[in-house]
Amino acid sequence: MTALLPRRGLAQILALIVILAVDRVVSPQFFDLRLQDGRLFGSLIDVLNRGTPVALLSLGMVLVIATRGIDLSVGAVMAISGAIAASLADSHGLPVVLAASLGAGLVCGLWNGFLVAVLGMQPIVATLILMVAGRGIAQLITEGRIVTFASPGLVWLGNGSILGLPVPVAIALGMLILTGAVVRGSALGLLIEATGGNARASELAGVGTRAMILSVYVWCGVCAALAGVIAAADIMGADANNAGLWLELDAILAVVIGGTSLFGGRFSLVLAVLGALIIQTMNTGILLSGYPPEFNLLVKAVVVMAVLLLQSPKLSGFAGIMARLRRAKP
Amino acid sequence: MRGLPPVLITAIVLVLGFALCAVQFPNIASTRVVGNLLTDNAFLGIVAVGMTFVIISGGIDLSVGSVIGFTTVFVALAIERWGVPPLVAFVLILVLSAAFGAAMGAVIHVFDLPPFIVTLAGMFLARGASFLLSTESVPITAPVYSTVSDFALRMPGGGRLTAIAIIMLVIVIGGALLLHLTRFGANVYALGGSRTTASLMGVAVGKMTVKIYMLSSLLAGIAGIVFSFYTSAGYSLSAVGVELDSIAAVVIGGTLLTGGQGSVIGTFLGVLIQGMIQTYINFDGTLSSWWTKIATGVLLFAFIALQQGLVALARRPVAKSAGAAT
Amino acid sequence: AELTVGFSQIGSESGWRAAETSVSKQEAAKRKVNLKIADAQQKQENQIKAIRSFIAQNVDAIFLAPVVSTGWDSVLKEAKEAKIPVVLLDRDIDPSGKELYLTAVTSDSVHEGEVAGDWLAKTVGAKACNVVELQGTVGASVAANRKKGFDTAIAKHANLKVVRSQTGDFTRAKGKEVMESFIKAEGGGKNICAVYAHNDDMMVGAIQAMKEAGLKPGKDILTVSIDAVPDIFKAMVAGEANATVELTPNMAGPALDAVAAFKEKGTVPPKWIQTESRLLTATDNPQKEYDSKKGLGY
Amino acid sequence: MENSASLLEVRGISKSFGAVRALQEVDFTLRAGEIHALLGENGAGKSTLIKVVTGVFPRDAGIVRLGGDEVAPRSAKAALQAGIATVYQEVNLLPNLSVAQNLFLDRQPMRFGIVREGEMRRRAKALLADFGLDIDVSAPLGNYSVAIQHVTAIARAVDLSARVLILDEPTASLDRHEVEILFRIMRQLAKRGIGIVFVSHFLDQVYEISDRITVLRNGRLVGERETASLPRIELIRMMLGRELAETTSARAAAREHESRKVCASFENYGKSGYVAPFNLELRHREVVGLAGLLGSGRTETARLVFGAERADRGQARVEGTPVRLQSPRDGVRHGFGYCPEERKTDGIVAELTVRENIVLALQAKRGLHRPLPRREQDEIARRYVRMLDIRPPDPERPVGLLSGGNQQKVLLARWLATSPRLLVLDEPTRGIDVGAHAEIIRLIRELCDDGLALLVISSELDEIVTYSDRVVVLRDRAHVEELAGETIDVGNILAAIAADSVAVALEAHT
Ligand SMILES: Nc1ncnc2c1ncn2[C@@H]1O[C@H](COP(=O)(O)OP(=O)(O)OP(=O)(O)O)[C@@H](O)[C@H]1O
Ligand SMILES: Nc1ncnc2c1ncn2[C@@H]1O[C@H](COP(=O)(O)OP(=O)(O)OP(=O)(O)O)[C@@H](O)[C@H]1O
Ligand SMILES: [Mg+2]
Ligand SMILES: [Mg+2]
Repeated sequence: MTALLPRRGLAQILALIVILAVDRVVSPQFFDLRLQDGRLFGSLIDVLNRGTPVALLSLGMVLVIATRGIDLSVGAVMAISGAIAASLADSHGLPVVLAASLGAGLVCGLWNGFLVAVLGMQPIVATLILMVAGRGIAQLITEGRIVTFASPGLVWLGNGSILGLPVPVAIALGMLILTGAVVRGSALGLLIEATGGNARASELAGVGTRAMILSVYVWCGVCAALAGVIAAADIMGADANNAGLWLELDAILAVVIGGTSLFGGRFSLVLAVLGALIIQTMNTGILLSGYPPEFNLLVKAVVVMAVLLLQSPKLSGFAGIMARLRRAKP
Repeated sequence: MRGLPPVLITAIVLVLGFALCAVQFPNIASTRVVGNLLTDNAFLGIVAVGMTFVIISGGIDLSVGSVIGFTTVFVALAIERWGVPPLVAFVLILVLSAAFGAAMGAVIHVFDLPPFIVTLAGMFLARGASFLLSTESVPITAPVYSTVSDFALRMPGGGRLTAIAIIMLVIVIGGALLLHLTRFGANVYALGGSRTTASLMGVAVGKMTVKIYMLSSLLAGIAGIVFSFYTSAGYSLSAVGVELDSIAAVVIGGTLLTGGQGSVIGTFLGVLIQGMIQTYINFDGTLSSWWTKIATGVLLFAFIALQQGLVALARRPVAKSAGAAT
Repeated sequence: AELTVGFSQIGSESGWRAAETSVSKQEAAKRKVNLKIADAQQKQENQIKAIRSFIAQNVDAIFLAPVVSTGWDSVLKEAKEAKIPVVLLDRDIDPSGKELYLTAVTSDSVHEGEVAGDWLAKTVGAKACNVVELQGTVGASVAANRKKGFDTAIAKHANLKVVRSQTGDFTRAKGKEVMESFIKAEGGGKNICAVYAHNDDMMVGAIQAMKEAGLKPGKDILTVSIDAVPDIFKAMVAGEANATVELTPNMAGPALDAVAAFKEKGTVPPKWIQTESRLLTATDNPQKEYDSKKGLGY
Repeated sequence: MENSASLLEVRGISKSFGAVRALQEVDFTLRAGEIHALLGENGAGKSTLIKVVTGVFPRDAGIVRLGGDEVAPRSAKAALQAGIATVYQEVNLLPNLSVAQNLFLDRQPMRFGIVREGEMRRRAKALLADFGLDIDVSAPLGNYSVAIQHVTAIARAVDLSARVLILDEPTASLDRHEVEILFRIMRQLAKRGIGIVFVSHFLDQVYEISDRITVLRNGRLVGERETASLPRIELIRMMLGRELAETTSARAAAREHESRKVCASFENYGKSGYVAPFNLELRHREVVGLAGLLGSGRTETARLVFGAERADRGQARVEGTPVRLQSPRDGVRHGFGYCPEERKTDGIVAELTVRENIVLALQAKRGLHRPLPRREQDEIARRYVRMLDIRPPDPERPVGLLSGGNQQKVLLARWLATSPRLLVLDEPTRGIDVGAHAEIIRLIRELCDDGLALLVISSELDEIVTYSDRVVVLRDRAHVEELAGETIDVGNILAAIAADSVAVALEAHT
């Protein structure tokens, strides 16, 4: 029976289903959908829409983690790109705004990649530097204010819709497909997994491990910048103080829930995004439940542990439980 | 001696930094500032010692900040609301936090889950639990608190070596002894080298993992008590982000995040370097919120780059010892 | 002689805080006071460090915007020993520390909540009204006080009921997200009669959420929030917000005056210099308020 | 010895990894005071049997008796406490700890809860002295060569072995001299009544040291024999399940030297503090062997030639054109290949599949933009799995789950897939079974005939003599002599290695 189901991803899908079911219990109208001004409207759409920034972050983060790295600066990069987008929005066209803010993300990624790949710093400290300084840079751009804008193009990015889907969701989907195409359509995926699995051996096999590491940080920066632009577009303003705050942890969590090991190697883009959705489904459920906010973190802790235990190699997920039951019978 | 050269380099970097700061702000070169540095960073120093053990063993503990927060709230409520004598409250919270760490260690080992995530869940849990206890900050008025807070050894030049600074120094020294001189310490390094190999060599990896996280949480509990002395209060939002500060201190101190190498003294120096950066920025006093962050980042980078450069310089190509003597 | 004042500021977690910082600088410049601002990045330990280093630098006075009400005794005692007067800005500390500071220039955040609640009660009249509440950061004293004040005010009115209350962390993004879920949970917003937000930023986010759900904020759903940042007046001009309670960013002005008087003439100021909590609604010329606040660094 | 009691009895042990049945109903008996060789092809299940006995892997079925009592150790620690000490095949020791700590981990001499550093060092020095090793025991183990690390692991196990000592391919990275020392110590231990299990692919050594032999094939017990009464041919048939024309150590017929074009040449090439400058010409259709003691600089030469290490002087040429070899990428670009000796850390990517490991270098050479289509990957992987007889023949299995010898074959396949012009092999036959050993030597010759240039390092001089057209001898990180043609034989090589202490060499040779 396990042959019918995908081996990888089973635990995640199961977790998502369980959490969706719990959400349905705490909020009976959870699955209600209706069309509102040409756009789908309902809690499920909220999950997708609110999950977008973390999903985008996890797309970059999963590649970084696959090389055995980690990027703590993504939240700060979101703030920088959002700040740039907001300050340029009302005076420049959308292409310029996007180029500038995504360019900033690229530069941030280059910086991180440079520290890790060239200077050989440990990823966690290397990116801690930008995590601290980056938010400062973002605040420098906005001078601590919330910079608002009205540029219809940018606002559409946050609040518009395509075929009934919110634009951010469409963008995230597009990025998933693009990243997947680039990574799996070229040899990048294999070489990244090799680098993360055993950098020394890969180097000796002729893999340009530095280039690999540099490129994943750059991509992570770009993804974070895009998430930042969307987060700014969503509230029609750049809140450098709070945009992306602590989201790096959510992104890492999403990647791990998606089954990618923090020790590098094998990764899955789709499952990382699924991980982001699991987190958001939980968050939305908490908001809908009406429990006092003092409980939020407790619920989060319990759910995270449950999801992880479900895919613990010791229990080897669902399949493992089944196997155990079967063995227990005779 | 394992890890000594990088430690020396870190020490040199610290002294150099201190000298540079003192040139710009002569006031910095006083025992008062040094005393403050020790007092203000006492709780950070204590958790960082625990974090050193965890990181050398190849793990990480993100829950320490929350454990500190929880401890302050628990202690404050126990003393002020529940009428528990302070010492009993301390014992209770230390048992509780040690058990919490042991539980995390057990989950990490038994279910083979990444420490990063397990302790992240622990971080949510401890912070969430402190919200449940009280969302308000609770002042502690017990006489022990004012006695301890007021206690200080006077240093020449007006500096004060406070009780909590002394506690921190004792823990740093104790931690260093534990890490470098005992079987437990050797096993910590062994785990960091490779869990599988250590296990094949007969190290009880499971027990060690439990003990290491227990130690880290226990020290976080002590740090929490120290924090409550420091502020004479319990507050659910205290010590947010301390986990990152302590990880940074450990790494600046020359410990490898991949495990297997490092030292407690290095960590202590790392804590002082971070304190230096903070002090410098405070003395400057012209920095806006954003420039403060940027300056912190730049200085962090400068220190790490300087240190790595020096380490690279110090690592002369040493000819490997040849094979068997015949 | 020229005064040197050290100001331990909490951080820059919101637009209001940024405005307070920049207004403080302006006020100091006006009085030719040398103001040293240390930004604590939201951490009490950093504030304590900053105060200690101000003492080490022997400043003439210390301003403290305490991130939390407790835990200042020992460091303020040190300041007192060093004979440096301390003035609290914007937030008060625990009563046990009363003799440790010269004066506190603050608003009363419980009172702010009451003003908001009273306005809502008056506006709604006898009609039954379900209120949803966007709380500030869990654990922040301001959030607790603004909740307490509001609750006290509406407790007198049986027709007003807070049906949902979640934290929006004082931010726009979270305010919007939480409001979205409130709307879903309360029959598409039909069961909601008013929103109370602990700050304007969350309300601005909530207003967007309501608009996207096809509701008319300010008409279908009443809004009341606190702080009076420029953007809420923009919303009022557009008819999308109803009321806000002002929290002035100018705390340093009165504080500097008090310190100057104390230093020159030894005048001991009152223990509490309370700032006004003005209620501002659409009838109070929001456009003018907006124009006057826009330049203050919010 | 015949009638000595059975010390360790293994009955009906089975172990499966998913679908792979690594052990099926295996019996094994070790008597007190005997040296018992456990033999079999790569992947036969030797290491698995050992790990099941010592409790590293839980077993599916079967019992283990130690001295008559049933034991079921659940961890390596428990096995140690029961008196079974083991040197495992792959994981040796902890490179980040000092040599002394490695030797005494978890059993350091203590006083008042504090490790007695000095005492521990003293004991460590004494322990290693038995193995003829005089090194600084407070330095991290990782500073020393593989050989020293291996000796340390053995010394630790010997010191620990209360009743049973298990050695899984302990001699793979040792040279003759150290093997001699090890054998001397093994005999001493056996005399004291300790039972020793010895795994090796060197049949000479097996015949030299063991009293009894147990052979496994495909996870099943083939049989147990007295070493003295088991002819070599018969042993090989037991292991392989077929006949094998045993490799002769006779040299291949000398080939025409003149007809060979120079493939790569190195002039005054070297790096200070690494290898003294050397001149080396590698020709197509020619095998150059590198011989020398452990630590003589063979690996270092190989790394320089491939570009894994940057030379700081000299000139490299490929087909006559000057080139710069700055990184492995340069080496790969110029058509070089390099199988490193430490396959676990420098070779395989354990988590990736056999297929992915095989195509890795080829893909790196082609670049990012020209990914190998999956069909082509499958085809390449299948081809080499068949050609090198990689077992189990499943290209989609993570390579880390393969037995040591099969991992080595995967590495070889990785480079063959790039159709290199020059292949550098550092200990290519280490840990390879007799069958595969013959295969690989045949392969080396074939590749050479097809025009490939080969630089091969091996500690087995017989092997070097078999396939080399020229032999470069190293000593103290310098190239000291070059032998060619008829002068290549084991005696001459030994003489060159130990030019200044001929006596030692002769002694080692016997
Ligand atoms: N941890 C594991 N998971 C899955 N399969 C394994 C594992 N370890 C070994 N195997 C498989 O079990 C079989 C026996 O392997 P084992 O390592 O015991 O062989 P071996 O006789 O020691 O070979 P070698 O001489 O190459 O060391 C092989 O097919 C191998 O792929
Ligand atoms: N720059 C390097 N980086 C990583 N490993 C290295 C480097 N240089 C040498 N080594 C490794 O260090 C060890 C030291 O080699 P050693 O001194 O034993 O030389 P050798 O003559 O090649 O001996 P053998 O091959 O018999 O082990 C080798 O295993 C080699 O792989
Ligand atoms: Mg084996
Ligand atoms: Mg070698």
